Amino acid sequence: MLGYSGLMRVRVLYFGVLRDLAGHREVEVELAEGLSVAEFLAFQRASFQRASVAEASQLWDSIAVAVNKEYARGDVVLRDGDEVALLPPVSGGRGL
Amino acid sequence: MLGYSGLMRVRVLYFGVLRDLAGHREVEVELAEGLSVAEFLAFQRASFQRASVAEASQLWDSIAVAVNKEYARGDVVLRDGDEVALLPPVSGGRGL
Amino acid sequence: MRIEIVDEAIPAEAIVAEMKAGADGAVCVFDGIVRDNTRGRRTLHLDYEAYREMALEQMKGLAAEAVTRFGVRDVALVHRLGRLVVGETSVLVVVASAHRGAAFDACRWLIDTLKTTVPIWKKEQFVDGAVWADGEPFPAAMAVHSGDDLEMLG
Amino acid sequence: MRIEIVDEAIPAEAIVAEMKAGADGAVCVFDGIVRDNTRGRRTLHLDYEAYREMALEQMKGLAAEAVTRFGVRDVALVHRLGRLVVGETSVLVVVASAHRGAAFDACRWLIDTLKTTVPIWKKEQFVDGAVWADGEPFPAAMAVHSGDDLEMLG
Repeated sequence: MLGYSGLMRVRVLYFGVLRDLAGHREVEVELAEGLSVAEFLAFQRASFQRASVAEASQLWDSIAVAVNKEYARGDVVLRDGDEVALLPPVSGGRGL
Repeated sequence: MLGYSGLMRVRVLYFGVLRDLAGHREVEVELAEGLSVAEFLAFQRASFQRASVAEASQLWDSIAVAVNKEYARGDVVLRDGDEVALLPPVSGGRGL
Repeated sequence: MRIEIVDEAIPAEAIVAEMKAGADGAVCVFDGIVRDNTRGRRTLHLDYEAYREMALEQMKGLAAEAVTRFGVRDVALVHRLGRLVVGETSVLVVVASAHRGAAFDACRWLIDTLKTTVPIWKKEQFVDGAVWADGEPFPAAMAVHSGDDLEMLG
Repeated sequence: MRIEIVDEAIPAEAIVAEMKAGADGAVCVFDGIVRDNTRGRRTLHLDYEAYREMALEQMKGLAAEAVTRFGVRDVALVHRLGRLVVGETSVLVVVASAHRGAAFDACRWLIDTLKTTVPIWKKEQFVDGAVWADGEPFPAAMAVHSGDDLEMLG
């Protein structure tokens, strides 16, 4: 993270099992500018593990991230004001 | 047909385009005992052609025969009192 | 299982409603309706006719086979006969199952198989004439001639 | 196209009825209902939640893609959120088309794709506890990491 020039604020949304683990659905955080989605996800994972609320690594490997309501690749760079959502594998519908 | 010992009566049913061609849905006919479904079908085809109501041979090649309400192979032998139906390719349902 | 051939409008909503049970996670419905055209030719109405007793037996056989083959819980199969106008339902297939894959597979197999094996025919009345709709060829199991028969007749 | 996320009962019959038009020969309906068990464990109710705005956009995208990809005439896609009890409809997919093959294919593609890409989750309340239902893995296009990403992070 060395060398980043400043901070940005992003809104983080948790859904499904992650909302239960986080204890809330939404939080605003300050992050270093230039952070990518993949880096952000790694930090989230680490912070859940520090708080001892980590689930199996299988869950974290299968999470998708949406930036401003669209699925985002790991190399997407976050910007100030973004809404970033952590999405466990979805299970809508019925009749699997 | 030589050598058959007697006659039997069968009821013949026509459906779909065959009913229109025959001009009726049902007829009772006397046939030689021991006639098979394949032989019966060949006679029917010939009699339609004699009456100049034959459709393309494609229709006749694609007809199925039911004996007493069950699909019958050509080698099935007809018996007195049978109900024999000539079935053009079916077109029930909707949404082809 | 509700297997019927009827002469009046098919009560689709009631049939679907009565099919659902607690063990079901999926209901797949196929509703075959009279289209306003066939290959661009404008349809006025359709007249469906059947070899009625045989058609009903065939439909019962298909429903039973669908349950065995796909492991679905219940099936409804209802076909209407007589004159139908554009927008009316000629055939309704409903499959209820714990899982959706089996429900879709059974529903599609039922309508596909019905259309080639159940003795029902339709005459299409167009603005400019009427024709018996072409059917698809019978499956080998329903045909008069197997390969052997043809050789015998040769 | 009727694409909705609702908090009350889905009016399935009205939606199916309003979908039919003269050019249609086939309507395929998938009705996903709350089953009384999951792998034998008895279900009391399900709680569905969504990333609502994103889910609705995803559903609109799927419906539009279904029309393009399968050439069907119209699509309805309605998902319910909140607490649902056994027998209630959680999702309704309706496809109207001139021909049945396209209607079946589009209907199945819609429910299969919805289940892996639309951000909706469900918590199952059993007699002996509650769990978030396992989802299927995201398709590659929605995943954070492509193969390249993983190597970069390595």
